[in-house]
Amino acid sequence: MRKCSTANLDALLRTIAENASLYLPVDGTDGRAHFTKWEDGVKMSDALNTVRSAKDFFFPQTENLMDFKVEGKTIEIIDTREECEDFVIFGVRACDVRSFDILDRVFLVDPVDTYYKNRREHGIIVSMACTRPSETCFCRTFGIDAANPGGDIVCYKEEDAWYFDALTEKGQALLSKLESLTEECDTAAVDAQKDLIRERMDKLPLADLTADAFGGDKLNTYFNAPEWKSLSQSCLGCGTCTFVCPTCQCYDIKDFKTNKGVQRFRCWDSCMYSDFTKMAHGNNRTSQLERFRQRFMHKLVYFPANNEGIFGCVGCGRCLSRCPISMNIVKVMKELGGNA
Amino acid sequence: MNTEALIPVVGVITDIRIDTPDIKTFRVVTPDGKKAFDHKPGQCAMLSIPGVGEAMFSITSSPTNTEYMEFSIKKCGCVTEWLHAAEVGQQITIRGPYGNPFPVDDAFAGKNMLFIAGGVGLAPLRSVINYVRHYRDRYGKVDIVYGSRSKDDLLDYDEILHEWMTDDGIDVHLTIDREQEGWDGHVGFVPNYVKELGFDTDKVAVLCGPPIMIKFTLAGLQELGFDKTQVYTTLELRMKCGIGKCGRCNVGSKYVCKDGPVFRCDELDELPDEY
Amino acid sequence: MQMTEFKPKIVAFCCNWCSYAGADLAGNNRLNYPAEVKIIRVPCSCRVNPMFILRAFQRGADGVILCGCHPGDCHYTSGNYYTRRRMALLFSMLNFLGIEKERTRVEWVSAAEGAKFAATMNDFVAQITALGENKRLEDLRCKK
Amino acid sequence: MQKVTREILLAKAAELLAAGTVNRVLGWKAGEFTYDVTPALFTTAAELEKDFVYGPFSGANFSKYLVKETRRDEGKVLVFLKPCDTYSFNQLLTEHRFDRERVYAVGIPCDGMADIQRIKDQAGDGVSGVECDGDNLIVHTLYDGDKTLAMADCLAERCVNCKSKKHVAYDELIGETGDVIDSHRFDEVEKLEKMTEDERFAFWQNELSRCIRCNACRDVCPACTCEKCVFGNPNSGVENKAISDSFEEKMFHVIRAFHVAGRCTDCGECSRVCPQNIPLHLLNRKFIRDIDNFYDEYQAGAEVGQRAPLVNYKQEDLEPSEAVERSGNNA
Repeated sequence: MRKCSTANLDALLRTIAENASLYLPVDGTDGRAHFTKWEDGVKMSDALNTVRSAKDFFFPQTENLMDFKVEGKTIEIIDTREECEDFVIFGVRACDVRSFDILDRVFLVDPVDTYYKNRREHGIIVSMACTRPSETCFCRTFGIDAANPGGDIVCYKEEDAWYFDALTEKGQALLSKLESLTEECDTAAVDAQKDLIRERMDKLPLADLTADAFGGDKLNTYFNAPEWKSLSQSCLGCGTCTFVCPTCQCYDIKDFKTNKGVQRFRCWDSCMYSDFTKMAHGNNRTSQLERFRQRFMHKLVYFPANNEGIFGCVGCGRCLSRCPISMNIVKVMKELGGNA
Repeated sequence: MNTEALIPVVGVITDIRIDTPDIKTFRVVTPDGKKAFDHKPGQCAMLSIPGVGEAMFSITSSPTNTEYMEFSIKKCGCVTEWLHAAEVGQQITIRGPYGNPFPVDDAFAGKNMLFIAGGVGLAPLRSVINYVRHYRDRYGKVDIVYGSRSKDDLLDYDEILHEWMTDDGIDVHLTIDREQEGWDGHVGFVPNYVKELGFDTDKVAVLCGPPIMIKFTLAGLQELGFDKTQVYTTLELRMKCGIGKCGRCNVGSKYVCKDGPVFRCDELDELPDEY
Repeated sequence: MQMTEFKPKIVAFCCNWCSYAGADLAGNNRLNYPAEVKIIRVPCSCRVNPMFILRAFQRGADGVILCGCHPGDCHYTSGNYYTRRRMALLFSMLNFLGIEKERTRVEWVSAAEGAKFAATMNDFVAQITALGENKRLEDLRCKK
Repeated sequence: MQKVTREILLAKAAELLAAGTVNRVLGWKAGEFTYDVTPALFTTAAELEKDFVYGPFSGANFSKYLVKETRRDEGKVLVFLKPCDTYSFNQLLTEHRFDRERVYAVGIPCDGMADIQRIKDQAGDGVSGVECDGDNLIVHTLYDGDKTLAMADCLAERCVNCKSKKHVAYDELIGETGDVIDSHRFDEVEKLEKMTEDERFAFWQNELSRCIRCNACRDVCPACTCEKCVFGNPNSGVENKAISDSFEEKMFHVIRAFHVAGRCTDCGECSRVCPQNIPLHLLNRKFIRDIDNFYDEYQAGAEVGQRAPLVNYKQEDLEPSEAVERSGNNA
């Protein structure tokens, strides 16, 4: 474990930024935290979490896949992939760190998504423990320990100092570059913080929420449950929950005609949208109930069925605070699972 | 970095056959005249026209055809409309193959085969039928029931008349929905015709057609004593990536593009009723 | 140092019944107006919905001008009155977003006003040339 | 003025259900915390008793739900309408978007609704509950104990700048209706108008760049009731699910606001639901202000059957060039 005095943090960030682009949560003009590129003078936000999740770094909202040049009847395909630069995301919370594991299970299984893989290989994650978890937090429901986030380096912020511990080789390599700004230290302060965090986690309003009632084998239990009707009743069919969600990964592939050719790009899509499954001669999910059900069944049943029981939710609470009608996965779990 | 599943290769349309008023069959090869990739019966490929869109089509030609691929495509959306307006020599893009094929070399091996198709549903089955015809000795008796709205809507009619019907050990039963001048064959819907023909249950049945036809034919087959494990079908849903990531064709824990499109009918029972 | 001269791209939506004929008349009378003006014929100025204007900018226009019949002279009685309200609100909104107000214009040009058509276009092109390239309503993908 | 409470609304709903006047109630359903109230349908008095809530977070405008609700042929639905909601109600009626015969509207007075974000800005993250105490809110926090905040400091922007306490439509009124208020809702618009073009451009560039195209502003808007939105129509040429270029931010938001210009009642739902806190209401208010200044004062939804300014004209209307000049000098 290495320790960096709070006074030295700016110098530490500067050193990181010398070798790689550094992103960290910064309060925007709207008063909320967003991941922003660090430069001299930029102050890290104290907010618990960012409005958008950190998935954008590996799976951006839109990205160009390839270009086409079309002339007469002929087509030329231009591979626009480029090796991405190294970057560091600083201050990622435990929930978001876990979301990368979930995205990996989609994008890194065969056939590998090279766009995602490229970014994943060049990204270093510095996670950060949550000393003040919010009322909307329920990461523990999914076995995440906010006191022990994953990533390449984990950090703990105390009043007078920041504590760092490398968890991977990549993290070790970065930490060794910061040796002059950090000093070896014992784990007493960090242990105390971990105890405090766990004590606080115990007291959260959603501390008792469990996902035990859900899992890969629960398709028939819930698919035709009458509760979906009232749960989905006032859903607007917007994409807010999907787009702020760190694990939602559905996408669309579209073509854009530039003035000289065609750009094929992919962009986030939402299973909540009415045209998500629409095809030339029909739509297999015509009601909002079906679309709403798909989103939650995917996270609580279908995803675990294919991934050794791991749920497709990390309990970050973003949908709890952002849904225009305040409908969210916690309400769905409580209503369906009956453990209200 | 080398391969990326989402990046296609260029294909050239070398032949366009008009099958019915709204179905054309396109022959596709790479610009140097080769088959774009190998496939198995029942697999699909993603065809696209830059600027128009990309769509999934089943490969109609048999894998035993090593020179080119064929796609029988019905005009019904923007990509298909564009293709129907295309001329020979037009380049498109192609990527694949996608999905699980029909188990032609294991579950089907040595079996009597019953193929049942409706309309453009013959497209994916043609690949299997011609595969079975190519390796004729590996399979038992073959029955083909094929129906469409009218005589003009029968796909591959020439091939059916002059090749399939003349083959030994293959019985072709054609039907059309309504009486028509110049048609002296059977008239009626496919599910009823299957029941009328009354097949023995010593077969594997392969079904493809409109959802409503599949539903009633399956019920008919069960009445005849067929078990769901003897019946295979192939599904169609909206797809974008073709590799089980974009989430569009997700039904239950399955992705139709990756885990399908071929399903045994008892496997479908494990899926929610959303396809 | 020699700067490449900026040649703006101008899209002019012209009503079929008046300004399009006005453009014809300008041509017949050999009145010059810049080749940078690309005319799009519309059945009435009120056929132009706000999306057309924005799309023209997206596709690389540096200025967009809409020409219709003089108020009171609409071939369809009242189309241009609606155009007038719509464009008043749209242009005001674009300016509210910080888009230069000089980039958009509505002008009433009748079929008999070939000279006015040419003069209007010359003036508008000069105005856009002075203003420079459209940066605030550009789509970078279209400039690649 | 009579203070509306949960009990009063509950009694009214139960009475109307029992009398058979309505067979269902559109109301607010309690959530996990005090502030995450969800619009919901209640069909029995028991359901209402269990989950119905009314309080400083019952802000959702129910008018748009009536479009869907009245298509289900199941008798009348009871809807509670705050003064601002009644304008949307009328506007939807003007556009024949729902069946008035299938609705029983109860007008309720409103002193303004709270914005949980404003509360969190003052009390910090970790708000486990909020209670009303006269003109104050008592906020229970996870780490800093209870905090007392003045309700006036917690009001949503749209309520701070409330335009009217008057109900313009109802079958029955609880308490009394108020008056149209001479509000300051255009102050912010005016401030922007007085900026230079460059400043305005920078302002909107910054605000709109946060847009994630979730379409919540569109989907919640009581004026956006097209069956198929132009931005969701693959044949429109502008269909898009994500912002691939900053041009698209501007296009989407200008067109969204333009499509409701003259029909927007300024209910403020767009800004309320925006997950990225973009002040979308400023675009709508700009149109309202321009319409008032260029033509005649117009309040969408004030009466049923009004002719909207964009489907109307006068021979002496001002020219677009004058409009742009004038809009900069509206004051």
